[in-house]
Amino acid sequence: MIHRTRTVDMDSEELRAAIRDVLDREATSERIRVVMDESKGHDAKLYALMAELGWTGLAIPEQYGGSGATLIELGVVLQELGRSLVSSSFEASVVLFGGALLLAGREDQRASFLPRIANGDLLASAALGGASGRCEVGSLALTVEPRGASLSLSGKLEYVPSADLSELVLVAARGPQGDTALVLVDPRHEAIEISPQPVFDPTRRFSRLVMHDHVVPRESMLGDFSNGEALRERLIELGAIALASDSMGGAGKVLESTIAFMKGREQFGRSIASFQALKHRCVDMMMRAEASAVSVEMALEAFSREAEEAPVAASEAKFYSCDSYVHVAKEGLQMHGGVGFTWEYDCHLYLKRALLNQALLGDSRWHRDRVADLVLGPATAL
Amino acid sequence: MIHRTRTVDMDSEELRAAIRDVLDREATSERIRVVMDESKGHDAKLYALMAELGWTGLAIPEQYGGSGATLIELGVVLQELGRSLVSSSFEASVVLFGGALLLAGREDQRASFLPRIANGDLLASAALGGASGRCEVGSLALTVEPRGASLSLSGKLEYVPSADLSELVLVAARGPQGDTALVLVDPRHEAIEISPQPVFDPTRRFSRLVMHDHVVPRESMLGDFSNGEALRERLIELGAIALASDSMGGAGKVLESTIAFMKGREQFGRSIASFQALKHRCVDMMMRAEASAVSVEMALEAFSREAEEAPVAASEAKFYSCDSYVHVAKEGLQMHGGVGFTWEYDCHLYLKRALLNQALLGDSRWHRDRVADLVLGPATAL
Amino acid sequence: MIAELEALAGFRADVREWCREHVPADWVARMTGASVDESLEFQRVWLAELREGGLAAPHWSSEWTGRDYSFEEEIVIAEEMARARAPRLDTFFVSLYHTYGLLMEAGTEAQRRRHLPAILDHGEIWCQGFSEPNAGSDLASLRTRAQRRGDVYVVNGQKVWSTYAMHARFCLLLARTDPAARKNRGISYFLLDMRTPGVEVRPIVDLGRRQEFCELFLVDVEIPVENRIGEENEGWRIANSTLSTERSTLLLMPAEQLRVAYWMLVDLARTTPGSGGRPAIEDVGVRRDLAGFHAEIANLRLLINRMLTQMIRAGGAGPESSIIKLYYSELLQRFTCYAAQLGGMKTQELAPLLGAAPYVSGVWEFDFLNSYTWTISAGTNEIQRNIISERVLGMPREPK
Amino acid sequence: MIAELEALAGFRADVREWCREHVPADWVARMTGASVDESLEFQRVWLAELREGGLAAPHWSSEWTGRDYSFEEEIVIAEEMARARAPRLDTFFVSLYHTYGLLMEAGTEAQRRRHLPAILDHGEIWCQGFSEPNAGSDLASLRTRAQRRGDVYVVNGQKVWSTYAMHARFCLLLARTDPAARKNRGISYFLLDMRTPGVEVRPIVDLGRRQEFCELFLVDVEIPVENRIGEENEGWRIANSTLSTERSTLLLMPAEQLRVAYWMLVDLARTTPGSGGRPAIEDVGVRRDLAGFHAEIANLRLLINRMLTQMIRAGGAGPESSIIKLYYSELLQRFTCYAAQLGGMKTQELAPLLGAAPYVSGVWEFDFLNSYTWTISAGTNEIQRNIISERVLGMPREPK
Repeated sequence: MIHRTRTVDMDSEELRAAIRDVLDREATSERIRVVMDESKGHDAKLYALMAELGWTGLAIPEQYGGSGATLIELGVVLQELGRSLVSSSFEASVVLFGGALLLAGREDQRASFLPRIANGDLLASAALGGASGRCEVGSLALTVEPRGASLSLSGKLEYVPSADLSELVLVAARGPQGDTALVLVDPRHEAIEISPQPVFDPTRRFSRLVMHDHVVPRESMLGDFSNGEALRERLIELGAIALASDSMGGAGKVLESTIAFMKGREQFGRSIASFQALKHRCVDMMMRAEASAVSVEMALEAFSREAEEAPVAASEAKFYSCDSYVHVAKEGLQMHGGVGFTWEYDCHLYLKRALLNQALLGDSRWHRDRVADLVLGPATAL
Repeated sequence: MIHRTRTVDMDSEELRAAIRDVLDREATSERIRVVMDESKGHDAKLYALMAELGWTGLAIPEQYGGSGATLIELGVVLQELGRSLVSSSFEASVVLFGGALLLAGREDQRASFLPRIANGDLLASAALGGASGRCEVGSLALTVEPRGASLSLSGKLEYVPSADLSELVLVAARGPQGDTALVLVDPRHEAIEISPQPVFDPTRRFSRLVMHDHVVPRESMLGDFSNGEALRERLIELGAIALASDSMGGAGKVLESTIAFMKGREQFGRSIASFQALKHRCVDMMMRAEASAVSVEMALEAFSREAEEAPVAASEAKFYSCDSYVHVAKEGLQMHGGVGFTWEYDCHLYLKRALLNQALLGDSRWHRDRVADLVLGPATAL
Repeated sequence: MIAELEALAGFRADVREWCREHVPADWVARMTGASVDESLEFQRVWLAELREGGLAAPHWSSEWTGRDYSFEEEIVIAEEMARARAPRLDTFFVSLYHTYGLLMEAGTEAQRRRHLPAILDHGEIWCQGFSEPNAGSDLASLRTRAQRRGDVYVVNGQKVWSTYAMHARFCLLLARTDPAARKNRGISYFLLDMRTPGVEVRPIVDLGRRQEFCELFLVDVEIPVENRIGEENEGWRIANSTLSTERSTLLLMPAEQLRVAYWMLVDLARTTPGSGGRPAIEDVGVRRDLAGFHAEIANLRLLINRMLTQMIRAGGAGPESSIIKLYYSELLQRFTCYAAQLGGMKTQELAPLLGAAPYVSGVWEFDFLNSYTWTISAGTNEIQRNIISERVLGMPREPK
Repeated sequence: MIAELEALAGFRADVREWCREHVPADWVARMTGASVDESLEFQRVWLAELREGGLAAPHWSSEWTGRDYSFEEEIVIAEEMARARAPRLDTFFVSLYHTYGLLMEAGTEAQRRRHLPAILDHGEIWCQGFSEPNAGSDLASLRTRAQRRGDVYVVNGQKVWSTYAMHARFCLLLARTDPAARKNRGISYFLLDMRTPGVEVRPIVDLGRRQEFCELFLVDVEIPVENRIGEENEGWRIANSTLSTERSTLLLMPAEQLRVAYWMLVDLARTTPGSGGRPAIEDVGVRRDLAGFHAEIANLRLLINRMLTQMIRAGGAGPESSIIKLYYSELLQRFTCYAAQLGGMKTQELAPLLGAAPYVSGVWEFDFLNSYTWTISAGTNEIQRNIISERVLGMPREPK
């Protein structure tokens, strides 16, 4: 019998140790490579185990079959998945889709979907951005038009994570008043054209969705037009924090494995880990990883208690942690020397994932601009 | 009898060696410190020698008593003066004032002033910027109004180099049509209020000039209203190249003296120059110094033949060389450790001069924006 | 942020109130450009003020102060002092931290009674005699000799970077008692009375033209045997074990000051014209840089909180304080350099300096230059990186 | 820019005209995503085309090519090839540069006659057998053994990072002939026929999932004594002296390509929405970054010009080529990484790769990843920094 990973009085570090123990066995580099070469790029076997262990339901209230923990614990799972380069729909299904239901789902929506997310049965996703994967509201390339008791959706969605696996996708669409609606659609519906958008990072899958006058019942909406944009913004923050968590986990692992590699690598009669120039650069990597860790922790905590500073904390965690991951992954590859350039070593997988994380859901310029607007007030003339 | 430094067939490196030889004797750290503590901050004795050796007249045509060399040779002098942290009016008198006459002076103006610059008799300056030392034409805080055969000047000039030593200052003023005039004024005239603006760099002197309805004859103008702004821009480029030259010379010296210091400094039983992390940082310093050198050389060359690419080259040399100087001076101070923090060692003098050079005549943002506008075309909406 | 501090809201309010009443509103203006004597006098007055409020040495045990603060309360006091922009007690830094730490850990009862009240009640100033001209970061290679002759040690040698030694009544001195022993084995620790014949102090002029550091010249200086701390040749071990104590809250104040300084930078950006002539704060590039500093300053405080939380819960600081010192010092240096550059020619203007200033005074070029005290002294950042790479990352030492 | 080249305007016009006529306009489109065989075939065709134009090996002496170019003309050819975005002859890189340099400097007349025409006329491909799994940057510690037995050497060992070894007919091999001698003293240089029994080639899949590098496994491979180059145990000296030749113009083409690539980045900035939704090229921060790259790319070319000018005037390259390689590789890496980041999700999309592409193909993420070949291979940049600090800056070696 499998025991759920989390018990009530486990602290974050115990939780982390328990998760890492599982992933060190079940998400080895060999396994990651098998999964990433499959078209779905989703480790269904691991996902089932994660569900069984209660990871998928960790932040879902007990009444919906979850453990009732907070985003902080969920963040630990995300960090560890990032650390092991796991390919799965976890972020799409649990964080984005599950998070949306928790933030704004009606009771009937929660009741029908949350238990299935918790038990790993429902894979779903959310499409929050617009053309070219941009995040500002003006970029939304899907429009929604109320038509009696129905809604008509037209346009396209790009870079929708794990959409090809999903039963449901929550899509952000521009309403007739320039407002925003979040609507549940079935991506497998024949009126929706779905095509893969493969990326350099082989551990991730995205799709483009195109629809023309796709009609869904009005009940498919999450929230309403009045709070749609605010909700979309919260979900972008949530997704940003998830990416920051993934990045932090990945950066920590790159640092560890780079140092381990260096210790075992001899050149000029000594371990290359004894070379001062490299040691100093490793300290810089570590400082960025440490600072990412506290930044992500702060964002998780602020978001989970809906604190006033959550939007700033989310954006800061996103750009700081993602930028740091790119830095650490670049350095890690360089310090591996020749083998770092091979497909066989994982260096490139981390670097590609780092670059993708940085680009997804608002790049670093976008999040810095957002922080500046929130902290300094908008620039009066730009 | 003293021989002029330059002979016709001397190349730049021979010229440099001859200049360095003089400055190594006449502009020692001890001497620089004596001069910088004097209120004028101008080494009159050295200046007289420089005139005697023909440095002040190097780029002045032979008909006006100079040697008829180009800006490229003058650049070598500026680099070496920067290298030795020389405090003098050379840049103001020879480069800016002399340069202005060469670019746009009437024959009578050239004939009366250039020979006196060449023989070191005339100290003068130029005030090209506006409020807070900014360079954009809109910042000019001095206005000029034609009044019959006279011009009336009102307003202020900030950070005018060596103005307290100068017989004449060429000032940039805003004309009634938003155009620009360059006008010669006597800063010692009673209608002009002149006050020192001391800066952190103790090797340089600046003044603020304030005047109200100061009337000068129309003949005091250099060029006219139609070409004033273009001329002002050329002079900013010339000044920028001079600062880039000074920076390049300073950076080279900091690199040399830092390495010399490190070689002699033992810690943990070995010369600190043998520590790999420091060696690698020294290589970075060297690369920036080398790249500054070619960048400055290119700008000097382009400006001297009035090439189309001169404006871009001047601004690129300014920001690249000044940014590099700051980087190199920062690293140099750190690598000196404790003694780098003392007044006695020269590290801080170089760092202060580097920061000043970077701020003078358009900071790095300003010059990067200028390059972007010239290379990419202006941004349509900002 | 630190859960344990939430219960101290009442205490915090008291400290805040005390600061509101006692931190002189005009001290920055008054002390800017002050003479050495004026600064010294001001430090003494401020020490007395803090002592009366029971806030001069919150980390000292109640035996000496009559107050018994918990570690959590110490954190609150440091936070509130920073928030109130209170003057630093930098003249008494060695006295309050190093001397106290040393005497409590390795001193005799008689030494404590002689020196601790003198520090707190009469503002006795101490300095450190550790560094030497040829032993900068490589402290263990120090050469100052202390030779036992009967009841005294006769000391000869030279020390450097001794802060405020010209004002100091006593000095914490490391000297070599066994030249035959391996580098760090033959060193002993002494308390030196600065009035002993043969002690000469020469101030060093620093890059801001201030005189805070000194050189000490010691010629046949006699130190009574009872002024040795611990056993002979045990000085290195004692110095190392006491150096690391009491460091944890020391970074809190500079970190809090950096949060205050952030808004000074924002003000600078509002009042400085940017590249196109409009205020710099409207420049997209500047705004992104300001967003970056906002995040990094938040991270600094979070790193410190993490360390303090761990100390509250588990006790004892690990190598975190080295990491935080590195992070802080480099952030401070980049931050102040950025400000000095952003302000353009205006920040190039020479301005009178402020004694006992926060590490960011708003005289940006000076603040930047001054930031090198953090990256160079007490083990350069290069040494810190060596130490962290070896002790935290477990990377091997370089071959000798 | 280089004064000596101004006189070659006519020659330049001829080369430019040749390129206009012969560089296939559609080669980038045709070769994007091409198979290994297609790429190889295209390389052969392009070599033949260049040979007919007398432009395949401008640095070879007229004895082999029938053309005698001055060094200045070589520079002009490299500049014009870059300007025309001509395909690189990368499959023949070792053949045209290393084998030629080696044979001309240390080979016999018979070896030259056998190999040089075969390279030029029949496109014989060579590879290098220098690196070993446990001797990356520390090449001199190689372990592959060559034991003399009568008229042959018997070779056993393993080599790695051998570019295009799967296509190669011959290999430039370094192997240890005297294991008792000091590291770099007991090494000899061989020409290895890749068809010899015991040679096994296994391609390495690189991070772009291409197969260009190989491992070589050598088991009892016999090399005739006459295929040794130079004296026994002189291999290290020979390798070092031939490695440094012909390097000077090699950086010209990548540097020129970077100038072309600059405008590709500008195009990307024009077509990518920036942070506020308007084209990125209107973003002040992006514009400043573009101004920075413009300056740095100009500096690169100026550094190369300075080196070439010195070579024209004084002959022989100094350590400048190491400095330029360092400057170029790090600029290339920053530049391509910047572009990959600027392009947002669009540049994250997987795109088919281009064989024999310029180092900047416009598939930015791939270009960035590929830039590590410059910072890692042929002596990592860390090794380059060691060398430059010691040979150029005169800093002492580290103690062993």
